[in-house]
Amino acid sequence: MMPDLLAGFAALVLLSVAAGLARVLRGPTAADRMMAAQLLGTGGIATVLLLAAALDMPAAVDVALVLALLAAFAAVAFVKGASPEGTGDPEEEA
Amino acid sequence: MSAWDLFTLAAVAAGAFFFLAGTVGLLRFPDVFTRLHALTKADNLGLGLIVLGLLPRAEGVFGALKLVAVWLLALLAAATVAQLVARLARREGDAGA
Amino acid sequence: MTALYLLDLVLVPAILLAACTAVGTRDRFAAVVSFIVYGLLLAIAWVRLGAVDVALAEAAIGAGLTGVLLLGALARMGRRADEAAAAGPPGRTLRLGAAALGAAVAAGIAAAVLALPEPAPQLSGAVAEALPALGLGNPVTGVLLAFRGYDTLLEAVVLLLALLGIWSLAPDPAWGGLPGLRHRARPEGVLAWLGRLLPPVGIVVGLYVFWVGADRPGGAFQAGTILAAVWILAVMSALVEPPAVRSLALRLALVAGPALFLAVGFAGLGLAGAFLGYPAAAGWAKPLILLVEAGLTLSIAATLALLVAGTPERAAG
Amino acid sequence: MTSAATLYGLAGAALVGIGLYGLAVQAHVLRKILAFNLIGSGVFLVFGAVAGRGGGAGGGDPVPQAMVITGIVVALSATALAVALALRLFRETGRVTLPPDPPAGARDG
Amino acid sequence: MADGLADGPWAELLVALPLAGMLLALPLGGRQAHRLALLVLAAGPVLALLLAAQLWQGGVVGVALGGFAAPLGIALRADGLSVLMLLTTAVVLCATGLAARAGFAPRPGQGETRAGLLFWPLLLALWGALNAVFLGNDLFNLYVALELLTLAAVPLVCIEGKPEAVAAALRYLLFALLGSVLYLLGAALLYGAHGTLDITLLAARLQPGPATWMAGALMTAGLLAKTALYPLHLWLPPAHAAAPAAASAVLSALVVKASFFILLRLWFDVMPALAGLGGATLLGGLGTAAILAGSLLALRQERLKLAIAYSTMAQLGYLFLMFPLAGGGTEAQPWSAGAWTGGVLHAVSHALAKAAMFLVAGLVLQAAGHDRIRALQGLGRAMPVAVFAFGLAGLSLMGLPPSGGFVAKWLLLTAALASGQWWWAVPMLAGGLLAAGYVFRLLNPALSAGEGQGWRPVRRRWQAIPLALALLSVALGLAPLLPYLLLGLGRSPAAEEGLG
Amino acid sequence: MTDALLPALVLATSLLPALVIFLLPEPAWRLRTAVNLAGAAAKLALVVVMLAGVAGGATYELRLPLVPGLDLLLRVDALALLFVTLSAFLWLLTTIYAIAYLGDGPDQSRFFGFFSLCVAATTGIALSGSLITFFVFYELLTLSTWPLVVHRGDAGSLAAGRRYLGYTLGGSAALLLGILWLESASGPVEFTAHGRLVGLDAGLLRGCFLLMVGGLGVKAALVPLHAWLPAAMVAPAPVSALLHAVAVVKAGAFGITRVVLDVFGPGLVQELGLGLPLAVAASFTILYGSLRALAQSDIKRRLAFSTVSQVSYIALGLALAGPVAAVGGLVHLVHQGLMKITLFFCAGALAETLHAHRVEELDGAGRRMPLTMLAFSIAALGMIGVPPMAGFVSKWWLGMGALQAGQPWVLAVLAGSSLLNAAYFLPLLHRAWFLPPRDAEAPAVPMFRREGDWGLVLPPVITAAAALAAGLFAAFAFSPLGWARLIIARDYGL
Repeated sequence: MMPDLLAGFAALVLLSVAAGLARVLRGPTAADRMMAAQLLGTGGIATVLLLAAALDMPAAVDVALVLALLAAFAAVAFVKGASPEGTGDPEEEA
Repeated sequence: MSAWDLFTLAAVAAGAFFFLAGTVGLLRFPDVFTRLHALTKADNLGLGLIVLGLLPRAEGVFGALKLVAVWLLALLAAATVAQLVARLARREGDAGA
Repeated sequence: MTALYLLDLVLVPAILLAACTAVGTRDRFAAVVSFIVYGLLLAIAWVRLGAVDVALAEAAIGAGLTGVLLLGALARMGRRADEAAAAGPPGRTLRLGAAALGAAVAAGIAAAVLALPEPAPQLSGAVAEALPALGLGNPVTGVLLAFRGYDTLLEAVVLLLALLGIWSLAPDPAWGGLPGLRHRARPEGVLAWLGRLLPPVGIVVGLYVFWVGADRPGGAFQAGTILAAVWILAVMSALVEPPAVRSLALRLALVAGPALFLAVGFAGLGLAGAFLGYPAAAGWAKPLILLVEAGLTLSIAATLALLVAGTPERAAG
Repeated sequence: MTSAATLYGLAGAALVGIGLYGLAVQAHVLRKILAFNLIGSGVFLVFGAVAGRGGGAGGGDPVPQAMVITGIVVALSATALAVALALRLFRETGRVTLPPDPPAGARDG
Repeated sequence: MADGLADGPWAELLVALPLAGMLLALPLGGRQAHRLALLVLAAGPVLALLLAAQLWQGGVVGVALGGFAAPLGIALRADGLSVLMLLTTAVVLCATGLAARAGFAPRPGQGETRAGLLFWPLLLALWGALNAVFLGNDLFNLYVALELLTLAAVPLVCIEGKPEAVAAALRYLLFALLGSVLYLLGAALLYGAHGTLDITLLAARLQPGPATWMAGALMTAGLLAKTALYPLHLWLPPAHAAAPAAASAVLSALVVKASFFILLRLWFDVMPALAGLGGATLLGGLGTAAILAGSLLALRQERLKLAIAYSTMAQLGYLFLMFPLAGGGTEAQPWSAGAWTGGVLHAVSHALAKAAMFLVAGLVLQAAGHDRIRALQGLGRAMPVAVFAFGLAGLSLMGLPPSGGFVAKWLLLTAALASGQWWWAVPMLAGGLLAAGYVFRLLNPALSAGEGQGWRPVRRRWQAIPLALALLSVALGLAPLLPYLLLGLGRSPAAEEGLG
Repeated sequence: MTDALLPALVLATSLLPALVIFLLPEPAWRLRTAVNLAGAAAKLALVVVMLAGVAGGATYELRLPLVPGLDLLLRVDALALLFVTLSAFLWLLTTIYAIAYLGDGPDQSRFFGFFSLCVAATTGIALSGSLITFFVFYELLTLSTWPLVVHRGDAGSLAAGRRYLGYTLGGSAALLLGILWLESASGPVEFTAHGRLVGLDAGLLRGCFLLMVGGLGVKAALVPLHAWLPAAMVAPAPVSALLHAVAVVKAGAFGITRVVLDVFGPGLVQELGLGLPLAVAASFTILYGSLRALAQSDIKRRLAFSTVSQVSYIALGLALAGPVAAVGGLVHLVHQGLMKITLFFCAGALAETLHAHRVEELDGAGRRMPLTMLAFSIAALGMIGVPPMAGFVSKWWLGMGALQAGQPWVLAVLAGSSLLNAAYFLPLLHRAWFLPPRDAEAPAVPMFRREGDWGLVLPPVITAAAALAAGLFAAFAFSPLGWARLIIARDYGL
């Protein structure tokens, strides 16, 4: 019962954030696409946590941990990637 | 189904709702900054609630700590990144104007 | 658990959608973002399949490092003059032909997958049987470091070779110098702050993933990737500079893992009677495996970080 | 479990097809590299299906899982080298695509 | 003493030693790397000969790495085919290493340079990868070895940093990656169907079925892309022509043979029953197309290295004729494995000859600063030994006696005629004539009397390296019995009985 | 022991000098000359030893297995000796001539290296005991001749070289296909046992015969496969001698001989109905070559077309299938070699000393170079078939053989050919002996000093003498004719 419900919620969370793909596609600015990815990242972390609980697979929490860490990493790369030559800092130029 | 289970379900359901809200905001709000606003609020709260809900099922204190660490990390990343993205969006806007 | 199928029903279409977006969209940035999302979804899929080791690797490497690599390259190749766009969209014939080819191959593979025999022949039993002798709890680590250690050794060399290949693209005057361009960040800005905050956390997480690898999902590759990622973050935050490629310490770090692996392998010739073998005496195998893993973690972290950092372009200061 | 694994195997098959399409259609080198990674992960999913069908605890057969990890690392290595080559090509020639056809008739080069 | 030879870990060392050398070369740095590399390379022929002795004495050499027997572990296996390829590889790499000193050894008083350092570990890794392929008995391990090979070979193409080389390297890499990923997919399906990727076990367990059939098709397609069989050859000529000569020598002589070797293992050892007549005929047909197209294109080239590269494309075509011709003979004929043996001998003699040709091309570039065929007048006088070596190597390509190419072609032709499939003989003979056309087209200006230009002098000892390789390829034609007998050791039954 | 050693030694006497000479630096001409002459002399000596042995019934055999089904086999039989004696003898003389001819020209190490290699190949062809061995040396000959043809390295030489290769390699491919086709049905073919082919499909046999003779016909310059030969005239004179008399053309004719006599056997050739077509082709070539020769005003080209014509006597003799005709064909192998090499030696000397390349430039040559012209005249008369010259002997036996075989039309061919021969040789002799020199400036040098280098004079004189002797002493057992009769007697079991 409980695992089923948790898995159901995992599906729900995933479904709602997956809709964010539309924003990735549509943009219009790079910032929009990044935000959508960010949302998907967080939602993905939530999905993994729920799955870990549903499948009773505590090791999967580590995956969420790594995803959380790398979400920050990827986001920095996004921001960097939007600057010329990929080396800038939006704050610096602001 | 125990009380903890009910707590878990309630918290998780609330979390899922925030994710849904965040997505709707991301898709429906008119410009970058409002979307950003919707996003940061939604996903941090959403993830937080889900972590909260799962805490009772965690594997000991260490497992619980890990769960919290996941949330904190995500929060940290989201906060800083939101800031950077906002700056970027403003610059892009400037450039576009 | 029927609700899991609900998840499958969301996850699989999402993965395919993200893949289509990554391939089909005009905007290159959108394509790379889609690809990163795709990697994330794949990591979830691996969790769903119960393969947590793979999920860790996919999360760290597939979504993380590959995405960063592509993003960085995109930024440098930029939105400047672009004959790919100038040439216009691919021709209709090409698209149709490619679609037909893709569909045919996919259909063939699908048919083959569906035709796989039941019950599935497998080696889980053999692995489980041989694992206790090594003192390991994680069968995947057992396969990677012992049963198929030879593959892993070659793989570590592959990684190093990729780095040598990237280095070989350096302009001659810059040889021995620093990889990539110099990153900038406002000293008191958010970026620098994040760059200072995350690495300690990341190092802890990385070491944790390395340490649990012997008994639970995790291990050298995943840990090395995490360590590499935080280091790259520090570089992007302009907190540290990548080392000059002529640095002896760097080179030693790069070769330490595979060299250690080889050395243990040679020792196995004497101690276990087989190259890459571990002594049968109880309690010997696990420390040796951990030793090799530690070396590999160091080398993989260094190699991956420099892979992302790129070709040496600046003379050493 | 078995049928789920097969489902992901089918997804892998589809991904290979999508990746092949991208490899053929996209001219930009980075897009080709990206498409190659799609094919790669599709193949890994097929491996995953093979492993998962094995049933058992923790994702079934560990041998294909280990192979996938190896494959992921190898794919990353190759991607990194390809990206570096693409960047070098861009820096040298300003091109982001491969020359249309190799010099078949070969005038002096 | 004899027992000692039979027991040594030669197979393991053949893989481990190059890798160890590569790992050591990096921290040693550019002033020492080439010395270390040459030292390690020099051990190659010795190790290969020791392994040959081991094979000769004790039959097929099998090594369970780590002491874990297949299917759990990975095995190395050395039969006659492996050993012959290992020997060829060791010899060609030794020669190439010596020849490469001209371009990649540091000059006195010079610090570490990029190419001066990196060439050597890349070369060692390439050698290790080739050995791993030739010894591999596990299809997934072969995938890793192939990737190792690719990642060592691609940087060698563009190590001189010319823009066209970078483009060629990138194209090469993309083709190679596509090839290996298709191969890997096939491996996945095979594992799914049979629960092992060990070649010996697979051969015993193989059940025909859609999964197996699809796996075979995918792996074959992937390996064909890596072997540059027509029409998947597009990457080869630019890559092999743009690489520095020493690298081209290795690429053309050996690297493309590695994927072909796996193809042989796949078709003859793993799934002979599945290769219906149609598949074998298709491969033979593509091989024929490669022979004709490659030779005609080679005839049209203006530049020496491109011409040699297109000749590689053509020569690779011959290898594929062994699929329809394998077996084939009546039982009364002693050469029933003739086509298979002929194909392998062709691979070996082509390796030696082609390496010699590319090394000569390197000397030409060194002496003239260009390799435009028309402008090579007087070359014969400037470096007669090198031109002679080129001519000798050309013999092997033309399949004329006395050369290894002749014996190989004789075996293939005999198999074709003896099995009544005379139509395969026509492209073989035509290919030989076309090869004569392009070889002599290259020799013509070299022998013409016009002084052409001022040639930078090239020492005789540099010219002696390609000559040695060319002489070996000729010697293979004069004494082919030893390799012939060697190839009989551990040969798969399908090589004798034919496919399908 | 010696039995296997001798063929190897004979081969080595030209192979080793070749390798040594390749390595010699250009200025070491003394050493090169010494090696050359020593090799040639040693070969001749060894051949004499074998001659004695074979006459006494000994056989020499050397077998080198390559792979199963592919053995290299050297076997010395009477026919082999006929050819090897000729080539060994002529090689010695050609070497002397070539050393004098090339003087101090460039690239001599290369030239003499390939020159020796060429002779090694010819020796191999002569001694081959099996079809595939024959093919191996036949190819070696092609390849080692090419650098000699293009030796001068000018555009003309290179073009001739291309044409030479195009023809000969095409021929080789046909030959190889024929050999392999035959062997795929019969197993390895050696030149000893007859009857191996009996019972094989006639179509297959005909196809193989056509391919093999067609392939060999290229080198033997059968029309229409002859065009490379006149083109190759751009090569230095010693090379022409080699092409026309010692090695290349002879190798083709010798190959046809082997195929007819020792592979198929004359009986089978007739049975398959292959003799007549071959005879017709040969006859056509004889007449066509002579006609073309008549039309040439360049001396060497005239000689070249004369070769096209004369060599086909050999094929003609064998095609007629009777023992008498076969003797005629075989003996012509030797006679034509002696006569034609004399002609080319002389032509080369005339070109070197008098710069006479064209027919009309020969005016008065007899007065200025009497010895050379004497030799030339003897050879030319022999070619025409004036009794008792060597050419007459050949033609006599051919004619008799034709009658014996019931092919009287061949007599007409022979007669026509002789008339044509006379028509293109006699004017040369007339100009040389009876017309005054064109440029009036009379040579002030005394007799015999005008002839030029003795190395250019002595060889033609010797070969002319030999040609004369071959005709005069044809009845002796060790004469070429005697030897040819021995061969045919053994082959026909008479």
